[in-house]
Amino acid sequence: MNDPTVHIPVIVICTSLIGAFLAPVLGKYRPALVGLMARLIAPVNALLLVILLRYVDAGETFHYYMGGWAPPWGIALSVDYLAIYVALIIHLVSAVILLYAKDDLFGEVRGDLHRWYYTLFLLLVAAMTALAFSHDFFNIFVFTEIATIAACALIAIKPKKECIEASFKYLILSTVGSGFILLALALIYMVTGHFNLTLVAQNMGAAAEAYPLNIMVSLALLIVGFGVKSALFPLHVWLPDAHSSAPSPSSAVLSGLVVKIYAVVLIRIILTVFGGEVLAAAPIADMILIIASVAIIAGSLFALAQTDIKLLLAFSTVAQVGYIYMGISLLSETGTMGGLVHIFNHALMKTLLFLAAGAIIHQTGLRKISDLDGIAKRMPITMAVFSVGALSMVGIPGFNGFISKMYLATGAFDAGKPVFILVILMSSLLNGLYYLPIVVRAFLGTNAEEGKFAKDELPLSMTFPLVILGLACIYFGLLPGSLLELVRKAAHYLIAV
Amino acid sequence: MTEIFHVMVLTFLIICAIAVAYIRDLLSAVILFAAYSLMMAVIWQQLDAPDIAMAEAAIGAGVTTLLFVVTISKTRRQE
Amino acid sequence: MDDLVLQTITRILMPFIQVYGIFVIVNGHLSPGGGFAGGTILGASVILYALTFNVGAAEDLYPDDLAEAVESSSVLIFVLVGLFAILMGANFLTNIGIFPSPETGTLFTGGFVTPLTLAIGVKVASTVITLFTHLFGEKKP
Amino acid sequence: MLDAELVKYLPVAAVLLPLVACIPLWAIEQRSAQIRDWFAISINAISLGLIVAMYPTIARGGTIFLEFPQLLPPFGISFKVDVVGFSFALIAAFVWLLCTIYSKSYMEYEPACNRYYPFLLLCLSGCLGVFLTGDLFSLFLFFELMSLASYVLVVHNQTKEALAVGYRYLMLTLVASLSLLFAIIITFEVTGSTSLVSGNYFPAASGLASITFFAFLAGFGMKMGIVPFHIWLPEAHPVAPAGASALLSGIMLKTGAYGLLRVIYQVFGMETVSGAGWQTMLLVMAGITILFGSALAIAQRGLKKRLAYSSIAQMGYILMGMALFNENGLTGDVYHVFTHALIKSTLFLCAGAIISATGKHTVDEIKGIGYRMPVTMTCFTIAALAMIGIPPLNGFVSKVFLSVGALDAGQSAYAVILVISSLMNGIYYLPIVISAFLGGEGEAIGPIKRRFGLEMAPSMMVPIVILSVAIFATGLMPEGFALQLSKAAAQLLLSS
Repeated sequence: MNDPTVHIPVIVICTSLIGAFLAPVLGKYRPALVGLMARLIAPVNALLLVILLRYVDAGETFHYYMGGWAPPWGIALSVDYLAIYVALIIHLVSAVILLYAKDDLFGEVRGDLHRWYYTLFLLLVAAMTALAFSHDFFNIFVFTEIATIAACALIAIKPKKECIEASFKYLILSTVGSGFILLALALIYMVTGHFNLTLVAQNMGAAAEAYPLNIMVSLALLIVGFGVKSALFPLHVWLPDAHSSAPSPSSAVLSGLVVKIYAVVLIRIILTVFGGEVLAAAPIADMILIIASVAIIAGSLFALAQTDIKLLLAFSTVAQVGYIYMGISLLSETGTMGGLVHIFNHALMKTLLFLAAGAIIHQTGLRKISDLDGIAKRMPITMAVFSVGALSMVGIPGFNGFISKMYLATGAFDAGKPVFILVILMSSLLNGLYYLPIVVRAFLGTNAEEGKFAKDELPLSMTFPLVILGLACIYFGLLPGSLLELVRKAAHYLIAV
Repeated sequence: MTEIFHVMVLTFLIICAIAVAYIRDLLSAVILFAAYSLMMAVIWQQLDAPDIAMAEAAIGAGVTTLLFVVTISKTRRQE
Repeated sequence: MDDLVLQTITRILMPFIQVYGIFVIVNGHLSPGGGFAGGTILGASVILYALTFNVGAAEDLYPDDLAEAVESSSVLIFVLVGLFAILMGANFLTNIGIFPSPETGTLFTGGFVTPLTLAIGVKVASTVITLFTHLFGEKKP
Repeated sequence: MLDAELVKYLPVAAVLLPLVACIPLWAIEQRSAQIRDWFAISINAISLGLIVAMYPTIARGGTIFLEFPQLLPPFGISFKVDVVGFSFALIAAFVWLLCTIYSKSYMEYEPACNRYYPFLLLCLSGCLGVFLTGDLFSLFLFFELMSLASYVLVVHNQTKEALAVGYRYLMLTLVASLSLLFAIIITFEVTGSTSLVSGNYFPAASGLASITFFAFLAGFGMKMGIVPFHIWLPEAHPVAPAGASALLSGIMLKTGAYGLLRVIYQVFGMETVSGAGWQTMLLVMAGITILFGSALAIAQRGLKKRLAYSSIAQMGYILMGMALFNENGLTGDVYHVFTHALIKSTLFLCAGAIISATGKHTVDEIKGIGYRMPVTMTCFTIAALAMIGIPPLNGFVSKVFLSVGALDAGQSAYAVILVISSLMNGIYYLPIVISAFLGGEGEAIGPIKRRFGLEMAPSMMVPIVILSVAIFATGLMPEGFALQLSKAAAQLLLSS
């Protein structure tokens, strides 16, 4: 335990936390420094996680005990590939979002609230990271709550009526979800006597034998609770309003990261804690698979009907969350890989699209898709990057979205359920139906008032993150080797149980 | 003897809880809620959880009630 | 509420309430209580003050700037205490062997527990007060 | 003679050069239109040169193979050139070069040239990629690149009509590529690899196999424009600028044919295809496509639209040739790829020249054009006669091989269909020619736009003339270069 790298998970959480609570004080006296600090923390943490990645032994999950107390008494963090992978995504993507936020915030959030914005953002990042590493039910609950409240506040910080309303809706529904989760945890604790995931998993077999109803009810409660938070299809009602009305960096982080963390936590709990016996007793995986398919198709269909660009992107998130659930509930290695790799790919693509949409709104104030005819003449780089994101979403080979779709499709075949390939292809088509017209309109559409769009590009601090994301989409579309290696290890961890 | 006490406290707790849900006058509901919290604190104490009892008494019966009262004074008294 | 009786009694009571709150906080590791309960009691004393005098007086007693600083720094103290253990080569928040814990029977036997509960108590008290004053005084956030 | 190691990199270079050249092209075109044109043309020429440089290896019966497994796992990208791919790539690059030269002057009066050339190069890259790759997945990748880039060419004029047509094209392309992806994934899962080598067959016919086959058929058939999937074709080809229409009809349709050839012969194998009754189905589809395309072509008044419907009929020939499963049929099939590429691009380029000089779009309006634009109409006439199948021209050769193939296969009905179709070709091509030369002296047309004192700019005329000469040349030398390649390709496919 003398190796200092073992502390990295805690340090990563703590630095974000420290940053979060330094921000309001620092922001009061040195407002310029707050943003700088926030923009430094995320990449440094990402770097730390990369170092950690090199030290984690393959296949072996190692646990970090808070205060040196072993599980029945202490709180444990689990350091495995899945956790590091997810944490890495969180920090990399939020680093890019924070870069973008520097100038965008001035248009959307009142100046004296900027420091609080960074507080909330870093708090959210800390909570998400902690969720990724938590190996303890109660900690999961606590950080779920922190993340939820921080996310709500990130929406409500924009002084607009619909933001408050959307945030309120989100808050109420997630609180209901939290209630479900808490109840589920109580039930699990009741029959197993533990909160630590490993110990619960060990006692699960006996508990399921003695109190099958208890376990099933808690499983159902967990699915509903985390389903609400991760916007699994019929429980997604809060998402479109919340994600579309929030300030653009918030939309990006909410759609790109937050919903997926809950999905990962749920999946980790279902697969590693409840395990094979419980899954065999009830068709949980098949059920989630079907719900996810419905989510994919329905989300896309809803998106098709939208006229507001951010609403469209938000509905598309509903569909994309379905991909993640689908991939992992296929229970085949390639399928799980597909689901996991889609977490990363979707984080890149959706962040990119939301930031690009935010850039358009920032620069022109236009939100309706029909108003965007010929916008590419005005903002060529933004729209070029947007097109990369859109093509990636559709699943054009050469862009990263294709990789996840391909793995999902092969996973569906491996699992002996080729029907779901059709669902994936169907949704690709629907994605094409609603993403490509935007791109076509932007580049080829002619506006009634010619010359309305003089070339008017964004400041560099906003263009740069967009371009980075666009290049990342192409890079991971062409050379996903290292990413897939990591994802394969993470998938092994989930499937091994 | 303690049995009877437990039954009494629990009965009162349930009555309070139902009454809070049914009563139209919000201020009365808040006061009933405070009573509910006090009962709850007693129960915590009886369940050998004195620190929870203390927190419940201070927060449930004290601060939360106050915040509710303030909210009512800012809005309406009737549901 | 300009009631002389109330105001006088509040003046007399406040120190006692606060001492009790501090007692609960500091004794958190020995007896029932701790940062959360004690903090609430501490906060309640100021709320009482605000109710009997007026909110403005409470705000003067406990200004917003101070609240911000206290709330931020109390979390920072918590985290830094945890990180201190890492610096000393043990796990996050390790107590035994890192922080001095005198012989049993004296008050400060908890190692870092006392400073942590103090931080929690101050944070909770501050939060309770600001919640109340913001809600009651309807100040801009 | 090139070093063997160097030869390995030729296909990659030929495919990637146009792709990479888009970036300098984009930089150049901000400055000078003149340099832009020449740059695009020279890139095309280099690509053609790189393909020609593969000829010695191919002529020895060798294949060129190179793979990049680290790209896009689990499939990887691979390049493999055999005589089939080489033949297709050669004709594609050749016609592409001529069309790019043609575009130089043609596009002078069109908007947004700066968009036209990069996408033309992207399309070329995708198209050559389809022909030169060694596995289904890489093929799919480049197929997708070509389809998306060609969308931009289709909607080039940005008119309402073009955008509406383009939308339909885009969506059908998406459907096609998704069904291809579906088929490729199943092929990968069933056979364990997607590489296009002989013997890597899909196991004998089953429910899954037929689903896969139909998915392939839908995907490639959509691109080819065979009948149930043709709906986008007659709309999309005419709205594009002439140079692009010529390529769309002359070359890009062949990517579908190429894919289908590979699928039939190297993924499923002849036994499976004929055993499951798909051969009969393909033949019936081909017959319907030929008759349907020809019949609708007769009904068209628009010049380019008539040419587009004629393309559908010609793709029917190619589908028929590949479904006959014998050497003569297959030779005719590959030879018809050459033939049709030359003829159809000549026709479209001539049509483009007429339209740009006179502004007339329909067949009836161009009576007597032969007096105003003699060179154009002569070339048009040669191509039309070749299409009908008049003996010394190359269209005759492919029809002979196809008919003999049909008879060899015992499908004499299809030989009859070929004859009927030739007759119908005559019905819709000859009136144009006759009225052009005998329908008066073109009073109705009014004065045409002359450039450099000629009926069209020299850089437009030269490609048309070269193409017409090529039509003659391939027809006059029955044992010529094209036929040898076709025969070798047919033998290779049949032996796999």
